[in-house]
Amino acid sequence: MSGGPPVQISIESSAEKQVQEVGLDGSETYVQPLSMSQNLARLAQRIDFGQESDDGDNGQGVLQARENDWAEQQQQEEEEGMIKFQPSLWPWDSVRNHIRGALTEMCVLYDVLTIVKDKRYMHLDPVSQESTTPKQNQHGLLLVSKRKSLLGAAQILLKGGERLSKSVAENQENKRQRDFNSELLRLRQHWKLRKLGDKILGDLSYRSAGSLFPHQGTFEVIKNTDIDLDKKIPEDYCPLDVQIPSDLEGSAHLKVSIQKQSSDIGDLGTVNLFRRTVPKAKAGTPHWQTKLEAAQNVLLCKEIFAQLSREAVQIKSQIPHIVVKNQIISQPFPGLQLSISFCHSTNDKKSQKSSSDKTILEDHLYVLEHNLHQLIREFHKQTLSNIVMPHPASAPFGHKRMRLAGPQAFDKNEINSMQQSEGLLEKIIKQAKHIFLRSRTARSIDSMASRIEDPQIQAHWSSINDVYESSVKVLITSQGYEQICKSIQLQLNIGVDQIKVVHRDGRVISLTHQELQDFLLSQMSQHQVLAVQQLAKVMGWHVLSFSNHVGLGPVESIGNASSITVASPNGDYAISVHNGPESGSKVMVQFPRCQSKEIPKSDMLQDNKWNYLRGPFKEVQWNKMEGRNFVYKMELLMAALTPC
Amino acid sequence: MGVTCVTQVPLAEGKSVQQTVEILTRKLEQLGAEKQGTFYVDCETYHTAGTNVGTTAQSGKLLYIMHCSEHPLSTFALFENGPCLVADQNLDVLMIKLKGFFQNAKANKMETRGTRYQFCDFLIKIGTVTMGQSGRGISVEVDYCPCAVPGDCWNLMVEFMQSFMGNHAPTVPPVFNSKHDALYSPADTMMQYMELLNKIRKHQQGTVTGMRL
Amino acid sequence: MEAPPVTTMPVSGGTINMMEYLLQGSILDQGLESLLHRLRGLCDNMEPETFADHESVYLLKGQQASPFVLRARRPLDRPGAPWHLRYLGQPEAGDRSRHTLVRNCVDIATSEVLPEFLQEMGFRMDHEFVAKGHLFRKGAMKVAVYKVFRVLVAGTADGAEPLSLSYLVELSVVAPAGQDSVADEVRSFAEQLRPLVQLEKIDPKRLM
Amino acid sequence: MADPLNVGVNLEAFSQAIHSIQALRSSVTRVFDCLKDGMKNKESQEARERSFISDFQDNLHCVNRDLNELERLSNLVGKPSENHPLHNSGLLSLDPVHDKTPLYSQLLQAYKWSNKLQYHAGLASGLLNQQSLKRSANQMGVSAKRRPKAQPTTLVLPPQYIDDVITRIDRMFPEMTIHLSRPNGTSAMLLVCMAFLITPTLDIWSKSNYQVFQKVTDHATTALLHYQLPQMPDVVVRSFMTWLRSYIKLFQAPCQRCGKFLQDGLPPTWRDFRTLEAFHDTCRQ
Repeated sequence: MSGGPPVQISIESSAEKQVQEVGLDGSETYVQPLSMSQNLARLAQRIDFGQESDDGDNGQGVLQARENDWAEQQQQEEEEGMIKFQPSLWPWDSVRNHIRGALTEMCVLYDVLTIVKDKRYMHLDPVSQESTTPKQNQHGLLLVSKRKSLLGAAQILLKGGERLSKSVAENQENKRQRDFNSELLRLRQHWKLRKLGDKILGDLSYRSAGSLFPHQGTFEVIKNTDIDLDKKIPEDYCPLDVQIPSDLEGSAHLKVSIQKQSSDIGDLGTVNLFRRTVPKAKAGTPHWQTKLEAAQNVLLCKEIFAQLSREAVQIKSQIPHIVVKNQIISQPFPGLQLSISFCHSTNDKKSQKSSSDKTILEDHLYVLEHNLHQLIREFHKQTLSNIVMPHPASAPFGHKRMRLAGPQAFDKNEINSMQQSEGLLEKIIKQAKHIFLRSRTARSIDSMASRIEDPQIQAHWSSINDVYESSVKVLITSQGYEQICKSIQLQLNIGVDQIKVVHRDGRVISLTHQELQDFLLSQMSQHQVLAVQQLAKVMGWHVLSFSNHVGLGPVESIGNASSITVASPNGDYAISVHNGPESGSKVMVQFPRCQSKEIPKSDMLQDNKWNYLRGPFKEVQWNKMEGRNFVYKMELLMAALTPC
Repeated sequence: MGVTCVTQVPLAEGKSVQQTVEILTRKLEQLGAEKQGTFYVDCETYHTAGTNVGTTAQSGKLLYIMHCSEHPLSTFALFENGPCLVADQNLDVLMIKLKGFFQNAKANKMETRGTRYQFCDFLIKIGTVTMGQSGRGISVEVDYCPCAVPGDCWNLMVEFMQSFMGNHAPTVPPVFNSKHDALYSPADTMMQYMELLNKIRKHQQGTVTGMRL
Repeated sequence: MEAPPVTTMPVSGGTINMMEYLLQGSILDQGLESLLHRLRGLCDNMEPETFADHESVYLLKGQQASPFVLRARRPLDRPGAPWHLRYLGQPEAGDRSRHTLVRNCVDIATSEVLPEFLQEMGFRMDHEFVAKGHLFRKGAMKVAVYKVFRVLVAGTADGAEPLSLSYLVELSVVAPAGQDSVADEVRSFAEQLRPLVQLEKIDPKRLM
Repeated sequence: MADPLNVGVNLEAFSQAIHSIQALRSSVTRVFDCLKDGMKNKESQEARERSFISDFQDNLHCVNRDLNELERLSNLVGKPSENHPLHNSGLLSLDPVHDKTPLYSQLLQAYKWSNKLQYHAGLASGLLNQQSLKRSANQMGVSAKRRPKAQPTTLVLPPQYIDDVITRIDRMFPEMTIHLSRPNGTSAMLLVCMAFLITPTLDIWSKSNYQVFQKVTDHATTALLHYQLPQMPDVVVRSFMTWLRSYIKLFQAPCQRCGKFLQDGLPPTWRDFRTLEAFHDTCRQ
């Protein structure tokens, strides 16, 4: 049984009684077992006359194929569990022998012919190592059974997949013909609806979120089913449509900006009316969800604006707030106006035309626009939080903190802080003032830093800010001398109206923006003199006098000049510095008397000791000095005047 | 609300109540204190109606109901040396309901009214104590708002009180001793007022009975 | 036996003469879910809240025949919240046409020394219980659905065990005296809860 | 045993040997040069190779010759004696002729002095480092162009490190509780609560209702400007916290200058940065 095919074919044994039929209920009808004679006849029918005996193998090449067949036969016989083979009782034995003989002859003939034809007498066949047959059979069995079960599973999966794809297709079909009711259900999930008569009304308003705005904010749900069925249905067709109040149509936004005061109030109201280009509506009608969201946004903007205008009229300020048409104008700083305008554009042609004519980039204060929305939400939340459930449950309804006021003995201040709250407008004006002050401060520090190279000014802005307060640390240093010249470090807390400056030495002052600029300039001038003082300490020079505010010299328009006089370690030389914010620095060197040639030798002072008297001052031509900055120059000067 | 000290200032030599108050306020204003409206503290006395049989053994015990303008939404109910209940104003309504059990001794109603001053973080209230119609004495309340622990700021308060009361500055109030390190509460102030008013009343009654004798 | 609602005494603060309009009923545990569901639909659009309170009932006995009753309640789930001291008058006798029980009430929020203070006043604790349940709101109307628990260790709410297999349902409005239209509102709301729960005027006196 | 007298004779060999070393080095260098330069540009490939090989051979011969010379000289030099730890100077003391010269003691003296000098220089440098002559955190003398640009990154510390530092500081001061939060990304914010001081509604932006605390806030800002040491941020935070802790006795400590509690209605709000003593704002200078 050498050289069998790579895959063994095996046949499964059946049950002892063969199943004839399996009923629909699963019951099996069995075939009656054969009688002896029937069985014999059946077996005789199965006899393979091609079967070879071992001796008939004179043609190996041909026999190979035969052997395969034979092997199969054998297996077949074994597996089918045939009744024990008894050759003695074999009735057709002679027939068989004859036929076998004939077959042998035929085979020999065939082989001879083949040899004659192919001229091949010998054929070498590799002797294969035979593994035990039954084991192979078992493997084959396993493989086949596995194949079968896999096939079954695959079929089940395929069927399921088919069904799924069918249902998906159906679903899509359903979606395509979605009906009004399912759409309504979806609408109901997002919006408040109620039935009034035969109408379905919805609620757009923020009332449930705590808004007190009197606008109704209702929309109507319309059935949009009367379309021509013959025509092709547009893709965005929706059987449900919404009818929103005409005043909430279109899109709206609030615009906050700070401008130079305009002289003419007449055309104020309409300036920003139709500024924003409406994003081009897609073909057809927009989906109800986008429609409703847009309308709700319009409503919120309206509410904010209404609230602001009400406050603008009520609040008394030095310069009254002006409400013109869709604009509120307030003057947080002289010469500047904060304008908050309500821009509402509808989709009609007129507005689209006007929107195209001018698109000037203006300094929107997006932060404030955003904050306005946030503030109104906060306001809503506050009204909502007024109605909280009482705990314990028996207690009456009421404001939570108010309930604490009695038993916790709140004092007047606490009660006041509970009750009063600033209006939207006040808050937004405060925020605008702060933003303005902050950007002005930043700008002036930046310009100062770029304009003035020596000393250097650095600003470190804090990343954590409040809407009303931000802080920055300002350092004034000289390049290369950061370690020793750090006496001027300031923290600026920029508030709403004023900037609070905390100095490193503990002084605290509040300044306006203009004052701050002057202050920084004077600090920079003082820095130079302080740096000389520090440098003297390091170089071993002695400070003879020091003043931050000298009364001598030209009058400075900003601050005061400062001055310092230092003497060299052995006292021979002295350097005097006078530095003013405006006049700049002036450096003088005093020589020992003995070195100055201009002073004529006096008769009076002949004694040697008089040589130690101080001589005259000479001004140093500072701009001709070498060195990249003031302190470096000073260090060089000191070094030059210090004897080795 | 910080730590508060309530004390009585005796009348200046040969001066009336009104004149003594004026002297005090003038000193305060000289310090730089600013006037900030008025204030009041009132105290009503309740005692158990009739003779209670059975459970109640506190027939002699008095219940005080107090109000104060600094805490306008609160009503304080307290016993001498006993617990002090802080409640909202509906407690007054309840006291009416309890009329059959607790009776208001109206004749004993006392109050002190006067001016409220602010000086830096101090609140100073100088009031005239009245019982019935007549002024009976002067109360001075000093409140140091930033601090909540009596033991921490007592020295500081004494220094301040000496600056306008001279040697009439008080010794440590007993309430302070009981809660030296604990947080001070408004109820403690009411306790001090109650003790002060009681003292003045007893003194008055003593003199009245003495006069009768 | 008690003070008439209108007094001649001057009161420095507080709201005098408030009335509670009340309907009560009971629902078995099995019905709770559907009741809550309905209440969620009917009541104001805010998250329904649960609560857990500990209530002690105090009596003050005097010469009068009936003692004076006060109820002190504190929330178990909100530390720091004030105590609630409540006085409830006897139900107003009067015409039967009124749809709800009406009784005088005084609500006081107090500091936590309340139990000691009541003791000091001469009150003695009569009984105590824990109430846990849900709270709804419809305008001025309060809807409380709660189960009453028996307190095992006096003074503490720990380990309290349920008293019954049902929940108590209360509809109540507190309003100044004389606003009888409130009673109609309460009644009509109660109608909407039928047949889940039957809300009625229950006079506690009759039960005693 | 090398005879000390022989040293003088050998010195010549020494100098010759040194010369031959130099010669050897130069010849070796030439070999490498030749290899490095490669073949010279000649008309034909073969001529090129030939000349290169002959050059190379010549050079190698030179090396060989120098090496042999060196070997020969090194034999002449002989081994120096290793018995005396002080080498030849140690032999000086043995020489009776030189007994009279104070050379050895002078050398010892010089050695002592140099030791002392080193010691004192060490001390001095320590002292001088304290009183630093450094004018800048940046390296002086290095031109601005060559300075590495990424300096600010050193100021950004990993959050884990900050957390560690803060928890350690928190543990250091039982009177204060420090709560760290990061409201906007990486910047950390500290909430420091001090036992027994009143705690009003905490909002970092709104200022206190009380003048005392407003003053303290100003002073704390000053302190933040004062305590600065970019190289050691943890030390800065720690010293600031130590300073802040001194406010635990805000209402209890009298002014160290005037001895009073109050001045203009305010307690001593200033704390000295080094001594932590309490002063009124107006008394501190």
